[in-house]
Amino acid sequence: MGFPPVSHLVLATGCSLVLIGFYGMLTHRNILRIIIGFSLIDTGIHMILVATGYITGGTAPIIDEALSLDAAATRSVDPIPSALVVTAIVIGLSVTAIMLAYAIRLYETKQTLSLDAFTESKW
Amino acid sequence: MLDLLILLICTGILASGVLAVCLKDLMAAMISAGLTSLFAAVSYVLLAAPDVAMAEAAIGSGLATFIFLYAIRRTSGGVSTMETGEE
Amino acid sequence: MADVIMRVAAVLIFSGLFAGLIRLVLGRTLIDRIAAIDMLTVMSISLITLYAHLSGRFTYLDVALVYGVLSFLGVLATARYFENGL
Amino acid sequence: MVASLLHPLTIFILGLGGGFVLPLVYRLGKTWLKATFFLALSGMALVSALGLVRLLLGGDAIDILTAGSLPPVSISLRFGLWEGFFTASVNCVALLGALRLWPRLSGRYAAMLLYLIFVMGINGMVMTRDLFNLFVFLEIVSIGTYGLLSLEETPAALAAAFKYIMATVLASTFFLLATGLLYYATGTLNIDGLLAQREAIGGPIGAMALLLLLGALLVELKPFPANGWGLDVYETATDGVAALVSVGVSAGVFFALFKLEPLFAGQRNLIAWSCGLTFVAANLIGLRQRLVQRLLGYSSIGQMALMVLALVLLRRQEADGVESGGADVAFALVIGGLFLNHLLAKAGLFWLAGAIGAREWTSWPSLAGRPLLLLAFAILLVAIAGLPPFPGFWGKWELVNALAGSGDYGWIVLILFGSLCEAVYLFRWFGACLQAPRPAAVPAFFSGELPVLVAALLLVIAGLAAAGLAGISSFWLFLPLAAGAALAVIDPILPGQVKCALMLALVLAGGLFLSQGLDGMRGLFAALLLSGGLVIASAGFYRTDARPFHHALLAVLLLALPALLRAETGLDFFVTFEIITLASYFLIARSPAAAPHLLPFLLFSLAAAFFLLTGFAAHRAASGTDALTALGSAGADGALTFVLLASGFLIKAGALGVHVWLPGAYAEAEDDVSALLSAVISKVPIIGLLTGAYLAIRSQNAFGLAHGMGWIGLLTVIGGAAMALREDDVKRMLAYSSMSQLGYIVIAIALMSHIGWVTALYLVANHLMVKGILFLAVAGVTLRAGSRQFADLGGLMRSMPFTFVAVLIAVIAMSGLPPLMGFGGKWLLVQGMADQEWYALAVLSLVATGLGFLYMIRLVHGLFLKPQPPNRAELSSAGSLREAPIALLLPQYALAAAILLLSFYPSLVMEPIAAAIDPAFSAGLVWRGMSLQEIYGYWNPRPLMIVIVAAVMSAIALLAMLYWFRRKDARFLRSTGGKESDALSRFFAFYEPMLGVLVRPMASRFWNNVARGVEALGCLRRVYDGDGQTYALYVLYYFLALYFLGSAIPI
Amino acid sequence: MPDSCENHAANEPDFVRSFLNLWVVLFLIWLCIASSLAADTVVVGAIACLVMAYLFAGRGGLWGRIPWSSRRLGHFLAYSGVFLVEMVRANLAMLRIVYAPQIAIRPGIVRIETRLQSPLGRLALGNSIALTPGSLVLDIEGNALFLHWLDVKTEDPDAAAKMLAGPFERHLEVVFG
Amino acid sequence: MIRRGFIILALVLFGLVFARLIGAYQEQSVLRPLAEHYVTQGPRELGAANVITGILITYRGFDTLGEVAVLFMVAAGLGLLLRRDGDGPSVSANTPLRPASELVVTGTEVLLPLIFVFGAYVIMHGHLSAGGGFQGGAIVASAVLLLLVTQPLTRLRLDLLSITESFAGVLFVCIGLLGLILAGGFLDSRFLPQGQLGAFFSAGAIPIISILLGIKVGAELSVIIDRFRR
Amino acid sequence: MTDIIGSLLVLAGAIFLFSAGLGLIRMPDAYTRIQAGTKASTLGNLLVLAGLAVYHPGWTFKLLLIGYFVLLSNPISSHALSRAAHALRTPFVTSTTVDALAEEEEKHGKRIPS
Repeated sequence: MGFPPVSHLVLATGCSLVLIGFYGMLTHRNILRIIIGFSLIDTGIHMILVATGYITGGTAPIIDEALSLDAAATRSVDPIPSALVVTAIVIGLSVTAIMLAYAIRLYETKQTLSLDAFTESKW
Repeated sequence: MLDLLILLICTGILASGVLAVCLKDLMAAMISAGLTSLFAAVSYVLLAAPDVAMAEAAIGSGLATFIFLYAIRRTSGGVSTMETGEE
Repeated sequence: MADVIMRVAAVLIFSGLFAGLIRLVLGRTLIDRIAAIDMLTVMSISLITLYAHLSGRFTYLDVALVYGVLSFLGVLATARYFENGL
Repeated sequence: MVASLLHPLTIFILGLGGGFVLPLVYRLGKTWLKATFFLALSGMALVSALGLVRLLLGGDAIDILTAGSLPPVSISLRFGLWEGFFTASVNCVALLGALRLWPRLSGRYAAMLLYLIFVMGINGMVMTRDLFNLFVFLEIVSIGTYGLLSLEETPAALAAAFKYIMATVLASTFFLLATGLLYYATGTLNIDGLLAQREAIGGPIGAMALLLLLGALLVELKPFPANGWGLDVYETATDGVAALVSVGVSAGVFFALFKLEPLFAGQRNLIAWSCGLTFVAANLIGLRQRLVQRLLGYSSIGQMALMVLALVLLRRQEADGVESGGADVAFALVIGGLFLNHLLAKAGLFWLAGAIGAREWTSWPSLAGRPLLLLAFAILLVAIAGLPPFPGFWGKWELVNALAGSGDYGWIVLILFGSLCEAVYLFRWFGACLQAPRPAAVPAFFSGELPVLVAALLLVIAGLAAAGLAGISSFWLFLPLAAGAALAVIDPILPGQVKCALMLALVLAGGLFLSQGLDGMRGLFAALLLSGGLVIASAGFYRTDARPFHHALLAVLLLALPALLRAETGLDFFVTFEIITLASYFLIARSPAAAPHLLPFLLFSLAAAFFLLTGFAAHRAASGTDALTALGSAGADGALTFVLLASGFLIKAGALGVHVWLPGAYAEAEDDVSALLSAVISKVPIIGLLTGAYLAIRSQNAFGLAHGMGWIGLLTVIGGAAMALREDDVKRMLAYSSMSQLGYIVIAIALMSHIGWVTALYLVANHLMVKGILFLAVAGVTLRAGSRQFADLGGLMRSMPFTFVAVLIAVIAMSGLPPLMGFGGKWLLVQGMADQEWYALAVLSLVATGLGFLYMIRLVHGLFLKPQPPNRAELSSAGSLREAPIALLLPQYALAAAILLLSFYPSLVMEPIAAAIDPAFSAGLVWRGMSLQEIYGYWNPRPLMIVIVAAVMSAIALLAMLYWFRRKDARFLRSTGGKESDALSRFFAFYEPMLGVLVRPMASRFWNNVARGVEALGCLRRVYDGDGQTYALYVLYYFLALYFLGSAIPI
Repeated sequence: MPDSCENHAANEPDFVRSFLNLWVVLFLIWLCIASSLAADTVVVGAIACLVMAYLFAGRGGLWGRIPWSSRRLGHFLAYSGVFLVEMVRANLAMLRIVYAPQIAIRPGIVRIETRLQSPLGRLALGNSIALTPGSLVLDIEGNALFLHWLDVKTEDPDAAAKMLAGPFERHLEVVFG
Repeated sequence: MIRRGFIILALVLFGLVFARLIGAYQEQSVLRPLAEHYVTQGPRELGAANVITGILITYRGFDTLGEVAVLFMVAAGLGLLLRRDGDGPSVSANTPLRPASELVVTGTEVLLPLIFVFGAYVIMHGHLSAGGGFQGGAIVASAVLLLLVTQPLTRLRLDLLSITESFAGVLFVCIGLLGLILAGGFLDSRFLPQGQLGAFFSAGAIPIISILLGIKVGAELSVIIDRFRR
Repeated sequence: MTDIIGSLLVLAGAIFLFSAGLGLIRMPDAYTRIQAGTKASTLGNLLVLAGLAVYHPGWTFKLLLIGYFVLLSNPISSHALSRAAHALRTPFVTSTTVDALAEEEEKHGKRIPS
């Protein structure tokens, strides 16, 4: 159909998502929105990684009736990025959780979520 | 067929990603971010990474979004901030 | 023959998804968006099962189930949030 | 079984298992919790330390395989020498830090668990050989940090933590992306595998991955300007956590960079520039910082940048194949030394800052009541400033040497400049703490003090160990420190005079031991300085108070003199030189009045030291050896070395222009210390000049330089004399006089002839005795009359006759009037200059001699002859105005006796001097001028007469002219209009307008402006606007800059 | 695991029945999920479901009130049939509305009463109503169901109940009580 | 405004960077040697049909251990951060929660066991089909979340959960050590028989580790969620 | 033959899914959209699953489970959502005739008439 290979699309989307995340993280002053930006960046990075592991026409590296052990070498996608991303997703959640906890604590201290209120230490 | 699917999903991802950044309402932005993850999970299935897809769906879009929800609830003083009518 | 029909079906589902996306973007109210999301996830379940069929992999169905759980949970949680139940 | 328990894998099992078990143990009870926590921590420390020991004893590096597969397939870890070193040191510090943090940790098992796993994470970062595993450990460390940062609950701390999270999450995101892309580009995640196919990592994706990886690691190390987030955390976090971030996290990330560095071979310049910028910027900005923890943050950032800079520069040299002997040892010393130094000293300082509790260093309480803590504080500061004998010093020494070896003098300048700035703010802080009126209220001993003290102790031990590695020729060089430490230990329990006696005995014994086998010039100096030093130091008996640490420092100072003379290599020399500097610094610092002058003293001393450092490095680079004797055989390329060394020594000798530190330091020290400094310690740079000046003799082209040095000496003579003349404070006058007299010695050395050097040594002996007498006499006067101002003094001849006689002898000897010693010196000097045909110099030096007369007359007149000022009458009537104590008089008379003896039997000093000088000139390569025998045997009046006449004429002409132009000067009228109405006072007032032009504080003003300018550069700190988003933007731009600069492809 | 505070239900007489019912349901679900009849899968699944059933059986007694009988099964099947038919009808109706050039509907919220008492029955009813012609449960309070009706035909509660809930209520009453 | 300009510039520059990345990226058509080793040898060596689970639990088990530690730390760190010590404004005090509608509660009660069973399935079949400890644990945690959403007054037994996660963690480390003692190295799962590829009892200790992982992750995520509740 | 049946079922499902999307766009207010989305997508989904079950008899049980899940969860979620919408007072389309719930709530004083 003249489309670029599928992983290209996902890669490009991932990159764009990272950019969108950057934009959100840099422009919004609301801490929670900043965290949203970070989670978008995270998702984008995961997409990029998964895309780089794709093999043209590949299928999941799970041996069952549909994929015999012998066919696996030629038909399956690269399992390593998948494994990495699973780990990275969990870590991403952890970081998000910590950031949100900080957001809550910050809110409790000053009853606001705007970063403008949190620039005490400087120089 | 696959590329068409992916194209659509990618559109979805981008659309919800942009929404997550642009929407005025915090709640809506957060939900859009969750949706982004959810779409990303579909794209992982399409890229033959079901394990990642499950993890992303359950953790990235699921739990993360809910934690967000609680965080928003805890930071807006119990009053729902989102607008109910026209944006 | 079956293939062609499947293709048509797929295109239809895309269109449906696309419609959902439009509603998502247009929004109007948050509830509309969430309704759109709800529908989109259900469609995605179909899509995933369809893709499982296309690639002939049984294991992808598990993802569809996870998806179902999550979409349910998501809508429920946001709904509860709105009615001040969290 | 025991062996397998000590396997490095145990560290992880202890860390993780301990962490997992803690919630269970928590239910058992608090005691169990504490026991488990400390057991796990100390177990980790023990395992890594024993592993390190095993490796040091020659064991093989341990490869830890997981999952029973070989590395590319599964994750592997390595415990080699470097890993062992890093983990052992980090774990030890972590253990200490846990003690410090205990009040915060106790009862919160969550915090303990975070701490434990955090420490394990650092170990993992150090040991792992898998890139993604590194990422996981990085995240463990990060999340541990995030969690621990919440221990401090102020809004500022939480906000800072959030900024920190934003930046580090960005960095680790990029790290993840880079990992994935590297895998895509290479097909492996194993670090060894990546290093092996380093060349093959090409293409846009590979290059991008490398740059992102590099950026992520560098950002974690907080590069300028993308480091505001780190600073905020340092500023606001609990001290224990800030220490962990500064020390632990940085150590882990640094080691990751260390491991991966070969991957970035193409970007070494980029890294070097970034780190150089960071180092300088951090230290510059630190100059304006008042908050202690933030200050330490700046220092911390600077230190990490320096380490990376050193790493990259050394690796680049390695790659270029630059020849440098023992490169491995040097590399180990630089990296290991700098690292350990930073680790212990920074952690210790953070802990101390937390224990003291004052946020700004300007409001620090005095630690005077806590001598042990004060000692630890001093040790930590000195260590961070990179001074011996601490590991950082050896690292810096080797680094500068290596850089000189490859001709990277630009980097040397940058590093030393940064270090100087760092020293400024650190010692300013120390000074403030010394001067603070309020004593410290330091809380619990257990949590605050112990870790700090242990850190200081470890620093000392590590420093000594590093000294051996650095190739110091003999550990006897540390005898002074040992003696000082011994005295310091018994310091609190003994009365002052007993300590004084003990110190003298110790110095005598140690000095005799150290000066064993010294011959020639060194022997002479040793005899002269030791005996002079002992005599003057014995004046300390006149003080009956305890004088905490005074005697210990004095012992260090005096014993360091023979040690300096024993030095065989540049390193030895430099180390002892620095020890002398530091000991003098702390001695001066003991006097509260010296506070404003401490910093200039240290600053100029350090600047001098850095010149020397570079000089010695240049010497080693040029001649391939570090031996001092090789200074004598340097060829024509020795000019640079000579200039550097001479500059250093001239600064230390107080040459005009860089003398601004001298009067304050000499004048405001305690009275007997002033005597010692001026009489004895001021000879140290002279020793240096004599040692270094061989160079100029051996290389023909350095003669011009020597001539220049002569002029500098002359200007110093005149300037010193003029300022002395104008000075109203007796001690300051003597200090300027010292400067002026040293100028003569410099001229004499600059002659580079036999006669010149003989003169120099002769003047040294003369000046030693004279200044000893004068300062001690003034000490007596101050003691009795309670003032040092000429305006308050006078008429003391009657009440202090013995002092008057001693002063008279000294003044005559100094002024160069026959028949005492000074005459011979001046005579020889003029003769030498005439020989070199330096007539202008000769003329001017005679003019200066005239100036000298004037201030000396003023001294005698102002103290003893002029009538007592009326407002002081009650002193004498109260009977307190009497002769100085015998303890002060005795040394004066000992010195006076020596003057008399040597004046009437000059051969007693001349002959040994000639014998000592002869070998230096016996080779006869350069042989200008006459030998001493010739001078005595051969009278050559004509040129001398010409010189003298010309001098007198020109002096008169000059004075007349100056008087004509400046007679209406306001100061003239003001100063004569008042209280001093006797004839001599009016006589001096007459000279005021003439000399005023000479003595305007131009130099001070110049240096003040320099200081202000440097400090103004600190406005760079405006980049830190406290906004987390801005910091995130900086981080992004940092990545972009790295990417576009690194990938050599234009945008 | 997610034990709520009220985990003292093990003493209730209802518990065993509830537990068994739940176990059967869960085991069936397990078999569906695993889609395998291999001995080890079945055995492990049975054990796992035992654990789950134990954990959940004590919660609220939801599962205890379902006695098994053929009559109920019959009605259940009938209900299923009605439900499927109604669902398809509802969707066709929906198609008509959606594809109509002009959407002419009169939506509204009406109130109906239900006779069903068991939670499961009410749940089934609610779900059925949601999926069948033009209605959606907005809220439930006691026996009152508030329905959003796409095209309000009557505002009388009884008539509305007959139209909307009637087809299901009959069967569900028998099945769940 | 200047700031916005800088932000846009940064984005444009990053856009360039990513554009180069996309431009240079080539979809692969064959596996690299390491990946091929995993795909072809992994199932044979470990007996795990799902290569990714094999990698996650055995080959890169050390990562997984670290990751579990991360979650563990987050749970602990949230305990520090979000202590409910009463000071500070408590939100729950002034706004009573609206209970969920009866239908939702019943529906949840019906679905909960189902989701739990599904979670258990995903955890236990990690070596056979997509999923594994993490995913299953997350599903279990989702179920817990569902419970909390619909019945907000539920109190989780946090002490029990934390003991559970600790035990699971300790057991995980112990199994890793068993691998060290009985098989090739730390975290080697091959000290139990490998069994038939694709059978339920296969792949050595992988299912056991997977179960521990699932329990641990589920418990940890539940704790994390609970910390965020008011 | 089976695959034709299967694909036809899938096609039918797809049509419903599409109309769900269309309904989501065309319907006038949130409540009607929720209705359209829920009903059509549930049925569409079930049909797709059924079609695939025809294709792959071995998958039937799992597909059945998914269907069961969707059937159970979708109405509940739409119910919860519409309840929330009502709680938020999401506006109705103007043609709305009656709001019994609001009346009821006003009666109990839970809701201030808007």
